[in-house]
Amino acid sequence: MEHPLAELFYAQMALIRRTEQTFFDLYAQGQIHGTVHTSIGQEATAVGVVNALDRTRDVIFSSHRAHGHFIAYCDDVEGLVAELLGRAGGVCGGVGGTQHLHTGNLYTNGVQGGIVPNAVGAALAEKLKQSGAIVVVFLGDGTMGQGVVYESLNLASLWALPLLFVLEDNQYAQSTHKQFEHAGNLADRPTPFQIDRTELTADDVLAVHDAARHAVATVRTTGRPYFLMLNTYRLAPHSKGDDMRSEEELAAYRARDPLQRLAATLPEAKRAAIDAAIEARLDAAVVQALAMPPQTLVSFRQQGGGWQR
Amino acid sequence: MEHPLAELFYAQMALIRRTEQTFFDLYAQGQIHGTVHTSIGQEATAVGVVNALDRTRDVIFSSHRAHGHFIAYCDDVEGLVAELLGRAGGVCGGVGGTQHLHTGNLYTNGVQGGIVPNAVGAALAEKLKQSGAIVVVFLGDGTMGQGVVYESLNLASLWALPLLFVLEDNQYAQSTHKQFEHAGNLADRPTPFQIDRTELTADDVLAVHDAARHAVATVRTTGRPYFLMLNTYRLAPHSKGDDMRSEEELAAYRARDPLQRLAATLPEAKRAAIDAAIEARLDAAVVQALAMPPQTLVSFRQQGGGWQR
Amino acid sequence: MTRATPHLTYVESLRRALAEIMADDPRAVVLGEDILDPYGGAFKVTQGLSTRFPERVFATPIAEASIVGVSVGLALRGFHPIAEIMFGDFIALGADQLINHAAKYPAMYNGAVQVPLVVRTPMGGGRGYGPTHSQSLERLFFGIPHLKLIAASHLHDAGALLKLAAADPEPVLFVENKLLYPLALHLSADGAVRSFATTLDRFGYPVTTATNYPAAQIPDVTVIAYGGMSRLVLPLFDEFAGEEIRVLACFPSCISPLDPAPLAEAAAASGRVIVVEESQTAFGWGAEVAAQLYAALGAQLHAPVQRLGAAPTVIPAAKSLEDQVLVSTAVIRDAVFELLRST
Amino acid sequence: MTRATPHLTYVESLRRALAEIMADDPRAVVLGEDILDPYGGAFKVTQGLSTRFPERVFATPIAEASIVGVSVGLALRGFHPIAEIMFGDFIALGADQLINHAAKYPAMYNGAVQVPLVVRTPMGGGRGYGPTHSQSLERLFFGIPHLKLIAASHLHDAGALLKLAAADPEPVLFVENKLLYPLALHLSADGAVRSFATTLDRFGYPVTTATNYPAAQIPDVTVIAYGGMSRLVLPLFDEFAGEEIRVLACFPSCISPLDPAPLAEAAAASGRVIVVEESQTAFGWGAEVAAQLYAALGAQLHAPVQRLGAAPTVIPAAKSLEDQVLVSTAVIRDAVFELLRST
Ligand SMILES: Cc1ncc(C[n+]2csc(CCOP(=O)(O)OP(=O)(O)O)c2C)c(N)n1
Ligand SMILES: Cc1ncc(C[n+]2csc(CCOP(=O)(O)OP(=O)(O)O)c2C)c(N)n1
Ligand SMILES: [Mg+2]
Ligand SMILES: [Mg+2]
Repeated sequence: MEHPLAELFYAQMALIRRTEQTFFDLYAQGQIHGTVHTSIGQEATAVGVVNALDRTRDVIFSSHRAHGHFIAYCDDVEGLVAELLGRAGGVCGGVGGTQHLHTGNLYTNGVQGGIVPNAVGAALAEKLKQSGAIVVVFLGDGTMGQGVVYESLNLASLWALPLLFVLEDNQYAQSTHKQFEHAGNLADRPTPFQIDRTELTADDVLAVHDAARHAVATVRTTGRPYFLMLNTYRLAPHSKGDDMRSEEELAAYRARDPLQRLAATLPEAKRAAIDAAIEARLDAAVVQALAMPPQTLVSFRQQGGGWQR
Repeated sequence: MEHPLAELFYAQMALIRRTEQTFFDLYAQGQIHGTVHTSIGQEATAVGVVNALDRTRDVIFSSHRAHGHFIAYCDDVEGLVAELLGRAGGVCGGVGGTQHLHTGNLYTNGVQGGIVPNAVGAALAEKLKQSGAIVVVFLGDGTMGQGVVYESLNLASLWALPLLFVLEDNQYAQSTHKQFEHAGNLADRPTPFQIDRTELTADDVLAVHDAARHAVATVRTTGRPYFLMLNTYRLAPHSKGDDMRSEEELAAYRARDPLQRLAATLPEAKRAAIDAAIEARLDAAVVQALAMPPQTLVSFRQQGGGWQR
Repeated sequence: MTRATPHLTYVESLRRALAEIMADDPRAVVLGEDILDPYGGAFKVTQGLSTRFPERVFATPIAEASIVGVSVGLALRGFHPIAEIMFGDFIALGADQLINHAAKYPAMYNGAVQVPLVVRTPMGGGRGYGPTHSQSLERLFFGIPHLKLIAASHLHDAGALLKLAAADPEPVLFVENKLLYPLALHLSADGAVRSFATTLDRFGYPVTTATNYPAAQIPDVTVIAYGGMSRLVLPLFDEFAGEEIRVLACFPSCISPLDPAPLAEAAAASGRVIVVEESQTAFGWGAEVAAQLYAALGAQLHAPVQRLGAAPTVIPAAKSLEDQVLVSTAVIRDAVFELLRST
Repeated sequence: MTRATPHLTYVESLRRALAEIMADDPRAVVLGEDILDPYGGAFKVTQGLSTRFPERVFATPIAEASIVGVSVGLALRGFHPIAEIMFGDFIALGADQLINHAAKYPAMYNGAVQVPLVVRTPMGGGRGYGPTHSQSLERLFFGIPHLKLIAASHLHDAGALLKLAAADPEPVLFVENKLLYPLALHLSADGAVRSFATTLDRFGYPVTTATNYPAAQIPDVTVIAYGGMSRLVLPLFDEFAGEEIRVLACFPSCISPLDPAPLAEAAAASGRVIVVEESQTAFGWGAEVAAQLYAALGAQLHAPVQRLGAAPTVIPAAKSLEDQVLVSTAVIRDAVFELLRST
């Protein structure tokens, strides 16, 4: 039986996967200047959570590994590709690049942990506006090392703010396994701040989505924070090629790839059609972005970096 | 029945109490420049804990409200009085003043929370040296708002360091009750980091001492951190005169004054003798300090603030 | 506008301005440690505010990074937060939020967002609070792009300046001074101040020029300074008037970024410049001022720019030491005499 | 001493020095994020270290304040920690620990303790990492009393410099540069470098002077810079030699506190000075250098000191923008020509 959301979610997840792979290709070709952190293997967390939100009003904060959140939120791969290629037509005019994205109500930044109090402030803003919106902040297992996260857990609970913490625990921070960075179970960290939590393995996007819908509804109705811990795995290197994990470990997780798992529930033809559409769209996005002029200092000064000497 | 430690502890607690009161007097007389945070009402935490330590090797970190810890540790009221009076003979030559004290293995600093990772580093140092020493860090309920405290809880547990956290919960941070600063019970905060804790009311110095001895022994034998939460109360203003608490609330806690409680277990004559000795000692300390020259820039440059222009 | 009368103190001016900002702007929000009534903040600048606007004044835990970080989030989402950091020394804990968040978002998102926040904080020594409660750490943020540093002296209408800062679309670090709080503002030619003028720099912030001689005359020396240094400079006016030394004092309020033009004009008037700042001089505010003045004025300067500030060490608690480590009226006086003697 | 050969790269020189420090000093401890083998740190400076000294190399959680704070505790208690902050941008998170802890304890305890720690971190842009991974935030700490800032250019023996820093009784922020890591050190008169000399400043740190002309001649222009700027300045040597423009480049390594004497000597040689830094010029390193040079040299300077650096905005990710926002060899070249044309 095909789940009513399976096709939609597959399309989003496959789009994320293929976009990330495209970035690796563009990086290898020397088209992408800098770095790129992909979410290959983690698509279920982005798609499962973001689709539980009200895109017309809810607010998202994320950090360096945000392409999946971005695409699930706004579908603007064209803007994202152009951004990573440093084009004027990128969502941030090429200024931000992979780690510093903004569109609509989504904000990302590259300093681990720093966005978390920003999300607290945003949640306070929505509460004061009585907008009914909630704020979601995505953070990684490694980022749970930053003290400001605990300041934020405390504030969100103390002030009863509509803030959903989503911990994407992919077990690693760059090269370091969480057992070398953390004492105890990360899922317990919110407890003393009186923030409830759900922990689940994020192989099945539909299960993630259910949990996220429950979490979002809880935050929206109680007006209080909630903590969703998603056990996931990144199938690609941390950024460009820096992978120290064993082939064995990787193989085990590849066998549990959430994209394949969902794909298996769809008729082959449907899947193929989606895949083909994605290929075509991405090819076009790359061609279009490469044809765009690079961002110029003049327009950057006019738009974002205005300064007077 | 007089407890074998009662006399010693009374002498220390009374010395702390009278020294703090002396500081208020000196402040009122305009002799103390700046500010002063006294530990009146909290003497049982300092005396109960510090006497559980091995003064020959253990290490103490504390912050702005450290006179009690200092006196219980080294008994050097003369050096402390001279320090607060800005004299060259002060323990830090008058440079540090009330909030920035150092003697032997005791270190204090005035930025809430900042000493906690320093204590972690010190504990790592003692572990590497295999000295058998433990480190104690005193912190307040308000200071539990600082993120760096949670980074430190994590590190101390992750690295299995001999570090005893002593939370002196006097319910207030400056003017703000902890219910306006903290979600949940502070005693639960160390739990997710797999740090065990004991919580107790610190009216009875002997009970505090027992708990502290247990905590110290646990840290020393396991080589792991421990968290001791002491519920106490400050009977004097936060610093100089800034008290917003109700007379009613204060009266209730005055009736539970740990110093009076201990005093009641001692024969009147013994107590009077101790009190008289303290008065004489403090009078002399003040006279002696006031007779000392103020610290000079020349000697400060030679000793601590050496700089080349 | 705050109606500043000569009798309004610096703290009262700021306090009234805060109340007026809150009354006029429903998006204004105030947060900080211990700011609720009856306490009303460690230096009482926020006193009365939580009583009048209970739903928009927030006491925070002791968590300076989050005080700034929460303000950034509020600002991104349409509010105008005014945060208080209890002592300026603790702004180091908010450095990442100010530099890598508040000041980054607008430009790195290519202009798509604004972060109109104000972080107010008292800087400065002289109260015997010792090494961690006496610094002038605004220096950390000099020259940080897209962050404004506004410093109120008591020659400025402090409250009006706070309102300007609150209306600025860029994030602002608003530097107050502990020793100025009780002083009456000095906003006109009055007493030893014989002329008093305010111009706007190219960022729209006031630059105050005061002299101890009638406007038409030419100064012997120009003193350029900011913030709490007004407390030290003003007492020299009377004394120097008696000795017929004409002093022009120039106090910009937007201290970073810096518009050198009004300073160069003030400096050119005498050709002899002393820059005074409360922090250590090395790599301080005066370094940029001096570099700018040399470039602008060249040979019009009769002598090297003198930079006065704290000795390069911690600020001790002991009064005997603090007085000597910090710059003082006496040090400025000596520097003026020395400068006049040598040129 | 590290035996630096001309073929040793900057990163290799640092890596060897770290290993030698660890081998020689049982109190040396290394800590930072992702520094364990096989990864060996984001920029590989610590590679091999954890294999050789497993008990004294610690991978930390992502917690920069604590990385510095733990180092302070270690140093107070007799160790010699060398901490790595993965990107210099994140040093803002350690600002309170550096300023209010590391640099305060010795002086505020009146000299009774020392805090001999080194915090190493790579600064600088040019790799397209964008606004939060490309800054040169050592500027925050310029002039902070009792804290040394040491910057290694590739005209310095980077490893030997790190050893000096590790032996310093004061806390040191050791500034590395991302783009220098793969470059071979350039430590002698060689190729376009016709003379190469190293003197020590009054703090005992090396100041390198290199010229593109034989030692006996007089330079046309003096370029004063530090750290990663050596990568931009050196390519001009050849080119200018062809045009018979004599360039003297002066690279101090102790950039704060600053000993102005060797810089003044280098500046006096030509009377024309360009200061280059990677960060924004306003309130930057060049401001202090310029102020010092004017004071020292006065009319010996034939032209105002030129200060070159980044545009006053964020450092964009897009290469087209990054190249223009950051200072470049081209910008320095133009400034040299302009300076020579105008004087
Ligand atoms: C404050 C800070 N420190 C270090 C880094 C460098 N860094 C980038 S990603 C990363 C690992 C993050 O791990 P985690 O939070 O688990 O997220 P993941 O990469 O697994 O998605 C590190 C250390 C950073 N960006 N910010
Ligand atoms: C980082 C920092 N923020 C603010 C302060 C100002 N301050 C000094 S003591 C204090 C309250 C501390 O409360 P708590 O930790 O409960 O200790 P207590 O005063 O009750 O002993 C505050 C806010 C400070 N010293 N450091
Ligand atoms: Mg991770
Ligand atoms: Mg308290």
